[in-house]
Amino acid sequence: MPEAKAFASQFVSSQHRDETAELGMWVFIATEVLLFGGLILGYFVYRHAYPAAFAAASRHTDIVIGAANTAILLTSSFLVACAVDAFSAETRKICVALLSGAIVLGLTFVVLKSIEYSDEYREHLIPGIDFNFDAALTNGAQLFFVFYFVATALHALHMLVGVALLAVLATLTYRLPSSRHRAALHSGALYWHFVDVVWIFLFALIYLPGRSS
Amino acid sequence: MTAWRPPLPLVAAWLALIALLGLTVMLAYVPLHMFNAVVALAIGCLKAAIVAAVFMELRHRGRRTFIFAGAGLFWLGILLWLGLMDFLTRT
Amino acid sequence: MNEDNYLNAGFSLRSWFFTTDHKRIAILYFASLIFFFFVGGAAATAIRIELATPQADLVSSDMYNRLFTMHGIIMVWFFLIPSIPNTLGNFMVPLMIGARDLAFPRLNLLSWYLFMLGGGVTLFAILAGGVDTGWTFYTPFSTLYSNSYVTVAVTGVFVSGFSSILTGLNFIVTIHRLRAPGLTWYRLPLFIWSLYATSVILVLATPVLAMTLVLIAVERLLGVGIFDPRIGGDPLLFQHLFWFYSHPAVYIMILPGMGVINELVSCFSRKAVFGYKFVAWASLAIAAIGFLVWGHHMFVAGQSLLASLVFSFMSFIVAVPSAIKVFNWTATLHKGSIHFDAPMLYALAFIGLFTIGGLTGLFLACLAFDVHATDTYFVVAHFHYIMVGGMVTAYFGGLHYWWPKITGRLYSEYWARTAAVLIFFGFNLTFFPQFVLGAEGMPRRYHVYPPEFQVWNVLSSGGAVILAVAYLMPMFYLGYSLFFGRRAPANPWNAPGLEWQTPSPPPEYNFDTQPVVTRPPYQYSPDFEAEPQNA
Amino acid sequence: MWRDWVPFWHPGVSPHGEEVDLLFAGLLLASALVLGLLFFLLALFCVRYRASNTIDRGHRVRKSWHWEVGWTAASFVGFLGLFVWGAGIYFQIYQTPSDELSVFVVARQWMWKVQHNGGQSEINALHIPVDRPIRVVMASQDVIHSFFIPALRLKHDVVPGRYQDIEITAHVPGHYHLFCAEYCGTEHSGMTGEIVVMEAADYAAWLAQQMPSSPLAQEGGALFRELGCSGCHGHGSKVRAPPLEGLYGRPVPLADGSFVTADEKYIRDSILLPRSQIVASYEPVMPSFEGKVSEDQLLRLVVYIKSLGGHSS
Repeated sequence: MPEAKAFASQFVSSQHRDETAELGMWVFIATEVLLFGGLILGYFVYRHAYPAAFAAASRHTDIVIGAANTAILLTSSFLVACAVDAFSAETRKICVALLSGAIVLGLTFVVLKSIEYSDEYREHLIPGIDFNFDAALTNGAQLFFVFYFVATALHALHMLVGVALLAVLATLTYRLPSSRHRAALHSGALYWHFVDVVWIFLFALIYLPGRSS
Repeated sequence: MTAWRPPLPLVAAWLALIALLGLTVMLAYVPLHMFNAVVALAIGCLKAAIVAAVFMELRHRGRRTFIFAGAGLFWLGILLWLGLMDFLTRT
Repeated sequence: MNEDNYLNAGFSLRSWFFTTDHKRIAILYFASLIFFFFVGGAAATAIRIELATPQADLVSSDMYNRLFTMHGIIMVWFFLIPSIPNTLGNFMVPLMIGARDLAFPRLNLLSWYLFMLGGGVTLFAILAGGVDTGWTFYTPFSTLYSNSYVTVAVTGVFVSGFSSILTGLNFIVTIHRLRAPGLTWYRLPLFIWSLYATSVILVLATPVLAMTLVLIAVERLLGVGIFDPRIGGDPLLFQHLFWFYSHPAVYIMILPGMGVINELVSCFSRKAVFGYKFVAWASLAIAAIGFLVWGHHMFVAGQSLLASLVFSFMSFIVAVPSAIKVFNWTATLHKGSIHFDAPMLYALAFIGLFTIGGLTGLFLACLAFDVHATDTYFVVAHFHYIMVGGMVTAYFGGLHYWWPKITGRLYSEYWARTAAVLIFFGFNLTFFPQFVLGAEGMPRRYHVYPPEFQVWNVLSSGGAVILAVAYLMPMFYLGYSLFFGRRAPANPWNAPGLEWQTPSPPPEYNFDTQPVVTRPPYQYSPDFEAEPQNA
Repeated sequence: MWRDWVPFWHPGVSPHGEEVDLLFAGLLLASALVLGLLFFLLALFCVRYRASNTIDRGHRVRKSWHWEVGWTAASFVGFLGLFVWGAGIYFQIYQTPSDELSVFVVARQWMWKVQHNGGQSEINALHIPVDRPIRVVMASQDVIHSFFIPALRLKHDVVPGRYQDIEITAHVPGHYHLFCAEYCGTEHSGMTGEIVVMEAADYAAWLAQQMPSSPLAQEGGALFRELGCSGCHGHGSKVRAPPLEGLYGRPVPLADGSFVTADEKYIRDSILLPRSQIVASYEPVMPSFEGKVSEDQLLRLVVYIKSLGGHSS
């Protein structure tokens, strides 16, 4: 009977193990908040220094793709939350389907993001490689786009990790849903939602400024 | 397949999030001067709060998880507060 | 000695390099840290020899800059930060809280591999040609002007940062979730409290450094970056981000040292730590307030006056909990029954040296004096009193204290005391003259210097020789004890902590039966001699 | 004087140097008291309560909180006093300099280039008259350097991308060290120089003896025409640009309704980042000169514009 050795010896019970794992994920998320925090401080500092350039640069981003990606991520988060709810032996196929939906949406996000990147390349908006902007605002705009590319690339990296994670979880769930996998799915879902939250703020910082002028 | 329906709170949260997204995009085009930024960030915070409370199930968690979730934000606040203090008060 | 312990649970390389046993991982860390300590120490020795004369005679300026950079990077990220947490902490945390392992053993192993990977990459940068930016990587020098291996070195530090984060995460969760039944927060040893505080910093500060290093790499690779003054970027932003990590990092180094001192002082005066709750909360206060003081590195850098004022004030405030600890240790001695074994000698040395380091820290927190003293040898002396006089001394003290538990062997008390005394004198001779140099205005990171500073530099270099010899001594007598030392009983110090309630060395899963705690910590019996051990 | 009694100690020779020395003495005294008390107690306890000593160890202090509160409060109050003392002098050190006599310092790897208003320039040396406040306007051409004169108890970083001005005054004639205190690359430790403090008459003689190419303002004027600035800012030009006569030191109304004082920093920023602060009722048409002028040229332009008259403050 594998259930006897289902949890490592430092734990008292499998529930103890699962709660510990979730706590670990929360600590990891706190770390991640500060990882993006450094970038966000830089963003605010330069937005304060170059308000006009930031507004102008922001207008050059593609709000349609940005908003679509936000909707996509919010929906994928919704699907993942549903998948956590649907995790049980009876409904495991629904759970897998929901996860697959989230994976597809996640990949769509990345694809749209790369389309956006290539558009920006064509518009000469990549600092250091090929940057061409209204001469008067070029400094602030470069700083904006450095922030933009670093932040969104880092976020996209998180997305890819998340997609891989969801794929593994979907496979495990499909094969044999156990309480161990429920905990794993739970932690994976926390991570996915966190990546979603990061994007909510990036969206507000990158796409929205300067639209009204 | 057994009958499974998405729980109501999740659906409600999802709808609210999409609605807020629409709202924030719309308000971005309304000239409010400096309040545009405030509104955008306030709606962002609201959305994040919904995701945290409903999707991340924070509303069902105890004090400890709350502290863990809040610690990152609190220290982010320190970083932004003291970091920006220098740049906002330079002469 | 029990025959069934973690050391003889397997002898293959695989049983070491793929172990998930926190004790074996601690040993892996210990071995790696000795190596890095040696590398960083060699650089320090070369620096001190060069500075014995005012001219350049041993190395070129370029080489000198690479040497102090290597010394800084290796010592900070590959020795001081991981030292106590990853060796003594890794070994002792589960034992002291009555757990069978850390919460995430595989993450713990991954953390060591990341550490080694980061260390390897950094060593490669050094061997390939070195880095000449100083450990602080200040922009725009590091990004636009230095043509050394900055990107590689930054990558190494970046990777090792994740090792720090994972260790911190593991400790936090373990201390929250895996305490033995009855082991409430106020029954925890203070070493655990201080490691908890350390972990909070590791988890919350390190990612900011990681991001900053990424931005440096981006700026170097693309030539356009977020700190580039040519496009209106602000180099001071880099300093803010860097010190947001690197000042709390100083507390990452010293807090575990303070934790060790609590254990030593109470054990060797056979008395509970005075004011337990105050000391416990002082650790957390230091960790929290430590995040509010980073700008005191920038009093002359051109930050706003208000920012300087706030950061100076906070720096004074953070000294209060440190002062509380020093007073409490002293009060612990009162009416104790004091034994002067080697660990206690280290503990007493720590209290003295840390206090000097702390007080001179106040000099530097004091705005007007900092204008004169910053970037001089005064700062160098100050932080060496904290990090070497404080942290490394505590590390040696803790190592001697727990050595019987870790290895199951007893070391030579005579040689241990000799080394402790020698370290104390060598240290003071090395670093006290640097206070004078700094007050007289000798800038740090100077390869050649005006001849009037030579006297003090010669004293310092002479002290460094003594210190180097003294630091080598433990390698010999501790190494000797590994093979020829007497077998250690389970509880050689007759201490009440949980780690002493299991045989030395501990069995693979730490405790044969789950310990249950019913008393507060540090309930020492006055007699020092251990009860007879089972043979 | 008390500072002469301390061996190895060279007293500060600036007005605030004496105060910093006094602060240092105060800090040393406070530390000595704390350390003395601590070491005394440590020694006392170690001897009295050594294990082999049979002494009464009963009646231990159990309730600790009033001790804790006591020393917490004592440290706090002590620290607060030191904070206020240090902060007060700090504000004095970095007070806004008067504009009586200015010199310009351009720092670069690895030298200090000093320019006097009359066109005299020197490398790694700065001659100043005794007892007169000198305003030092500093810029860096490459990395961060730090202008450090130990004898004046004064230091300030020179960050590329902006002007930094500080005031220095020396009471005692003599030669003093000038160091670069911020690590700046290979020859960092060679980036040293000396401050020569001279009597007023000697200083005047020294100035006269130097071979001035031509006054800075004059060279700046030549540059002003060469770079085409006069095309818009000169008299009778077709493009409407703000006049520069009498600009220096005056409050300038900006397009966003705020005012900024036209000091060196403002003029420098207006040349490099013309559109960051638009003068009210003018079109933002000026091109940026970022990367087109060196720090040396820039300061000549600034001095020239300054020489066009203005509020003498």
